[in-house]
Amino acid sequence: MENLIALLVAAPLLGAAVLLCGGRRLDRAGHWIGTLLAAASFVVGVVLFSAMLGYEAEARTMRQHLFSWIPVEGFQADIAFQLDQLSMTFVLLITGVGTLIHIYSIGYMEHDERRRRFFGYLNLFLAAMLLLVIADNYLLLYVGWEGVGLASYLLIGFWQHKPSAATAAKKAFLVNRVGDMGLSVAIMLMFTTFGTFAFGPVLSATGETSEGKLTAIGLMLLLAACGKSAQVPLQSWLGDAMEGPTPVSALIHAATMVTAGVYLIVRSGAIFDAAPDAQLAVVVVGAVTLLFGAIVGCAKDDIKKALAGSTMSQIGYMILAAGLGPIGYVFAIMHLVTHGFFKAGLFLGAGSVMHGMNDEVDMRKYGGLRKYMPVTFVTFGLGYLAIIGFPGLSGFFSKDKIIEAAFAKGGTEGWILGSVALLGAGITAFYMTRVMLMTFFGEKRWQPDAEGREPHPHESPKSMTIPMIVLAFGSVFAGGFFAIGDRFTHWLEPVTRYDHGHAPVSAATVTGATMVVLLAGAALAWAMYGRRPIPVVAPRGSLLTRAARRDLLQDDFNHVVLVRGGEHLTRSLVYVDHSLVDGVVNGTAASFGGLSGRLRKLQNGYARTYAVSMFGGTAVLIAATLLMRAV
Amino acid sequence: MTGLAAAATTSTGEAVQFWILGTVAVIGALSTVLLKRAVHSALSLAGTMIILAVFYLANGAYFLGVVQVVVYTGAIMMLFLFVVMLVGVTAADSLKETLKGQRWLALGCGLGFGILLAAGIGSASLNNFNGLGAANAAHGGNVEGLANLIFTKYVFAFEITGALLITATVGAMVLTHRERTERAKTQREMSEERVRSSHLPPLPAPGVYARHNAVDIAGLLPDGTPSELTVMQTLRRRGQMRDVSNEALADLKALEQRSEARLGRDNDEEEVAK
Amino acid sequence: MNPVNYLYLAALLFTIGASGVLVRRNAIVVFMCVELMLNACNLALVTFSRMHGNLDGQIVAFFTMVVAAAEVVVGLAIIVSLFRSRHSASVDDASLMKL
Amino acid sequence: MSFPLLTATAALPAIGAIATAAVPAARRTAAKWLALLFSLATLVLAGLVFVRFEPGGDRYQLTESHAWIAEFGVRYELGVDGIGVALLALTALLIPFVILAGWHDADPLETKSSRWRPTQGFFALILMVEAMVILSFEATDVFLFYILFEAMLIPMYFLIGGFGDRAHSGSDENAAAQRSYAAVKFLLYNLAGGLIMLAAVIGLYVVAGSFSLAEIAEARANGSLEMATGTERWLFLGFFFAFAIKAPLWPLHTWLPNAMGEATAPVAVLITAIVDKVGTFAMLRFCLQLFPEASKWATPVIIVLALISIVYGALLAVGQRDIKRLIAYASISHFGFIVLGIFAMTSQGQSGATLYMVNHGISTAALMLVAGFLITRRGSRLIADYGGVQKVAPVLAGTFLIGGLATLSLPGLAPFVSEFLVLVGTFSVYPAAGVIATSGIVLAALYVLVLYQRTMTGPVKAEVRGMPDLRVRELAVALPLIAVLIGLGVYPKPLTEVVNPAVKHTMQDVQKQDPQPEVEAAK
Repeated sequence: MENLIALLVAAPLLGAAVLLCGGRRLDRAGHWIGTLLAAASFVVGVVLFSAMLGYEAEARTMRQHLFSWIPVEGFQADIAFQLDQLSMTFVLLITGVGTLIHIYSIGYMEHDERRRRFFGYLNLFLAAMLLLVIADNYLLLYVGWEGVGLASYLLIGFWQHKPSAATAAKKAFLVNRVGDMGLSVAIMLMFTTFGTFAFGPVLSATGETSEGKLTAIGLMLLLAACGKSAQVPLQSWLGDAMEGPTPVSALIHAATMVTAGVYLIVRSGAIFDAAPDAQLAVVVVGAVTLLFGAIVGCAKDDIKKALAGSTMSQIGYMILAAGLGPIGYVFAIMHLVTHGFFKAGLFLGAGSVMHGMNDEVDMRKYGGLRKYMPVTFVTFGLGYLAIIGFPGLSGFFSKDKIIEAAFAKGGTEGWILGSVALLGAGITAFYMTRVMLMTFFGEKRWQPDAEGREPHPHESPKSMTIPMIVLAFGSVFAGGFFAIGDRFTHWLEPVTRYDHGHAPVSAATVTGATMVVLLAGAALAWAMYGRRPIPVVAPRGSLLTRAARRDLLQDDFNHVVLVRGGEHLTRSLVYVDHSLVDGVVNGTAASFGGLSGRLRKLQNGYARTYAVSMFGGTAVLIAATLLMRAV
Repeated sequence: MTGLAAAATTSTGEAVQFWILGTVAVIGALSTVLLKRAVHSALSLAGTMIILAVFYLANGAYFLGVVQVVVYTGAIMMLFLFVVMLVGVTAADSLKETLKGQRWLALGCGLGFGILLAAGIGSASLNNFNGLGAANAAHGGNVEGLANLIFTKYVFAFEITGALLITATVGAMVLTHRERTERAKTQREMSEERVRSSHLPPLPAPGVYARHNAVDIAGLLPDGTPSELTVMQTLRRRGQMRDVSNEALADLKALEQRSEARLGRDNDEEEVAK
Repeated sequence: MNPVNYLYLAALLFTIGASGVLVRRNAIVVFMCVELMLNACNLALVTFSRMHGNLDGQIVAFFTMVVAAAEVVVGLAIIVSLFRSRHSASVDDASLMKL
Repeated sequence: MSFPLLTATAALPAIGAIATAAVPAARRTAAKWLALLFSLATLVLAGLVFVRFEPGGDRYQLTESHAWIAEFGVRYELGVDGIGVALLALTALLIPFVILAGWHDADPLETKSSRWRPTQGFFALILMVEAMVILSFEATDVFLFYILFEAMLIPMYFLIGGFGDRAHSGSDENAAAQRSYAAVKFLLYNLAGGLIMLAAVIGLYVVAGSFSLAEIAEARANGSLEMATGTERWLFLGFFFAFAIKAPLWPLHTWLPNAMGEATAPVAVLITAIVDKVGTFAMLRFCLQLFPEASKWATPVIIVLALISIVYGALLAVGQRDIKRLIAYASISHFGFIVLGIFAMTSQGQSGATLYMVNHGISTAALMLVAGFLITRRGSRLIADYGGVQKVAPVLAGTFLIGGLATLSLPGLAPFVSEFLVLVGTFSVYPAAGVIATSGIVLAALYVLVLYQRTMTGPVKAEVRGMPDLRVRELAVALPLIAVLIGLGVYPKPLTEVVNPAVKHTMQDVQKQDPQPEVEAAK
């Protein structure tokens, strides 16, 4: 049974290889091959899951050792897999949601001539992501980590002929690389500290080293997580990443890739538990991003960017939860899974809307679509209710738990974090309601597109709606299924450990407060966008709105400090290299040239001059001989 | 031959001869270097060489002394004179130095070199002279001794010098031989050329209207300017053509002046007589 | 008188000859100065011969004379052909070695 | 006596060079096939060396030794250790691709007379370089190595100066002037280094009385050869200077961008992927083995220079406008990593550096050769002249991207393994240096992706429209290289197995031990 683990990765990897190397012959069948192999991976995942359920709770970890990867004196890296409950959760989420998105893409990308390649990239992404979660050491995880970055680069920049897409892809990869730097430094630190970087030995030996070392490792891991999960200060790529086709946004930037950071932190829980300072940093990053994403989400008129802001914010919740330690790990993952369902659903819904609206993304040019796209409306609506935490739906259970856990952290810290989480829930309700109202309610504000075509909104084909329906089911029921009887907690506890903490307020109070905040947010949104007509051209807005539209000026900061500064630096270095470093070289050459030019004048061509020098030379030789003899 | 026996000093006669002839030799050498005309230099050099021949004889190198006179002074120096004549006997070099600092450098190097040589010789402490008496006598004389060495010990060098001389002879012939690069003109062509050129009649002879009739003096045209055509090509090329046109005019003027003076004086005398 | 004086004389003549080579421009005179230098050497060789009491020095002087003769023949031929092509016997005119 | 396999491996391309040069002018194609055939045969022999080499055996294997210049004790001594085997294999592997990629680079232009034989010369020179490089990896006699180290400059000089890139901006005369400038700069720079090395080689002979690496190293190890500290340091500097020019290390790097920019792409690969490796190889083999104390003494400075190379090369690569110069500066950055790995003096660092030499050779070859195909198509080296190539020539763009990803050390491709080993090896002794070097990976991503974005993506430029995709010959160059990159990235064990024992020996030479992990050290 354990030998099947490698198949999880192998299937989509094979798909990617076949699709990308196969050439035009596979254009016809490419998408089916891709979908089939993604589904195969899902089936393997389910088989392994059922096998895992057959074991004792404490002995569910499965391992597979393929071969020794980099055997060097004192440095052993293996290609080996470890599938425990945490990994299993991810495997099912990734392959499940992944397969659905594959199916959805068949319809969505139908008219794209490069569809085969798209599926190849999707498969590559699945393979990398699966490698990331089933690796048994940090270095192999790093392979998956960068592989995910590569796949996301390829997918964001899929429409490469658009300069904006190409730039967004590059930006995503670069920002991710900054995070990757953190991960690689963390691995190096682990190597020098523990002599290994396999999960087992590292995580069990945290007690044997100093807290400072662990804090350093933790902070570096956090940097990595920030890059991949789009947390402040490395969040800037996520909004731009919406340049990719919508299924990509759904797959990568909602359900899977961005969750890798959460996985990393939860997986390295033992390190963070032993390094409170690092943990505090995690919590702070989570809390700040939570608000940051939410605020950005409120201001965006681009439906995908609004959802991207929301993603950032929700991942902020997860990171926050993960930073709480054993109180929060389980809920971080639980929110991650439920978020995977409803955010994928929301994105697919947004894609469906765009599909019917000539790829228009500006919500101000939507309106009243509920009559034209009933299925999309219903599934999107369910996702909406789930994300704002409507009682009974998935988001309610998972988010509520995180807010509780934040309060349970205790002390001033707990109060602050809890309040931030609570506030975040309110803003979530506001911006999601805004999206909902602007898209599906109100009067039509449709505009002809750049080529003058009037939009004819219509429901999307089956291949697109079915995945949306399935995800909507997940959005509605997953949370309840997990939360009732603490099923999810029991499932993950052997891996992540679980601690109740001491909540200063009762669970019911928290739920009540959440409800109040939530209603307030939704009501405010209705007051602003439901009651009055929405202008097609965005009003100027307050200072905060304008800043939020520009991602709270983060891009401007990056542009001025990093891009411009970098340009100046490289330009001046090019100058220095040319004129100083090379100048010294050329100067040496020139000085020799000049010297020989001078010396050449001695060679005036007159035999008598040469005779003088010969004569003088002879005299010197005689003198030397005499002197030598005298000495 | 006592002077050639082993001794640290020579006979007084030889000493006297050395100091007198040595002085002359040095003067000759200096004149070779310093005199303007090549022919004078050659003659001075010949003198120096003859003195050297005497010194060879004084040093017991009888054969070399004779060879020096025959080969050097007789053959080589005459060759020099021939070439000097070919190039122009009367042509005097300008002694003005054209290369900057060359003369000072030469002087400096020469002085330094001389001093160094002298110092070298001086420091060698050469006081013991074996003399050539025994060596000359060993084979029955100087010439026999030399012959013995040349045809035994130095026979290869001797053979090679022979080859060298042959090569030199051939080389000299090759170098001075003028390769004809074009077909020789036939008489007909030459006459046609002559007709086409501006000088159909014979070229004018030198010295016309001049007081000299030497070949190097251009004849004067009626207006008093010299005509180059009247001087042979070689002299023209060498730049040895003498221009006497101004001289003739000046002479004429002087003549007139003198006759004027004379006439004037006659007048004066007449006046005095009156 | 010490026969070493012959050597001093040879050195003096050699130096004068060398200076002449450096100073004079007329190739023929330069050549004469070279001959002077050779003769000075010969004098020294003959003196050495007397000093050591064997004839090898004279042999060398003899060879020098032969070689000098060969040299003069070739050298004068060169001068003549130079003069023919350039109408000058100045060594400074042959400065084509200058770049 | 057994078959002299090492001599044969070096002699075969040399024979091939002569044979190729002798092909008549009209039979250009025959000359090309002949050269390819010889390079493939050399590859087979190199494979044989790889197989015959026993990782667990003696340090130097397949040795040969003959007297050469008896007066100075110079011997024709050959032998390979694991590092030599790895680089030998790299050289033999790359040359067929270089030949194949340069198939049309030296076709005579129409205007030249038919007696001119540039094609034959081009391929003969490439094979000549191969022969010399292979022999220099095998030489265990310092003097023999020195001669080869210098001699390989001559064919390289002609390759750079005689066969320039036909894609250039400006007039032909201008390009010719640029090219000869680059070639002369290459030659003089390297000769200057070689000259100083010659002084050091002679100095070594005076001190040690032998040129034999094995003898000197043994004498040093058992204490029978004592060197004064000052002497050892001077000799070390003499050797290192030459190798640092060849490698090239900042600030002695400026010849590389010129040479690589002006040469054709295959020749540029020859420079950076093969010939320059002799420099880093020699640091490992000669500097560390002959002068262990001086090497340790110089380590701090060299580490700093290597770090500057890494960051500086990468930053300058970002600022380049010429594709080939960009790759050249990227190479400078990578050579910084190699030197860093060597002088970190840890097992991981040195294994990593050796693997890095191999992997960098392959990855740069892939990137540079594909870039060469691109440049040939458009006739320009300027990045700004491209755009949207991905749309018209997807396979070209794809292979270019993979080459680029290898250059930025994407995990799964071979360079990652080596780069990470170097970083870990450095970090375990010099944490700060490790972190600074790590920043190189971000900059690498920057220059590779900027290059890719500007050339391959975006709207299709008018000049690029109608650009043909890779042809069969070009695919035959790109695909095997990519396959090797992936293969060594996933399963580098065959290489590490060969390299590890050699690294162990080198570590003993410098009497260094890997730092213990903190946890184990505490126990």
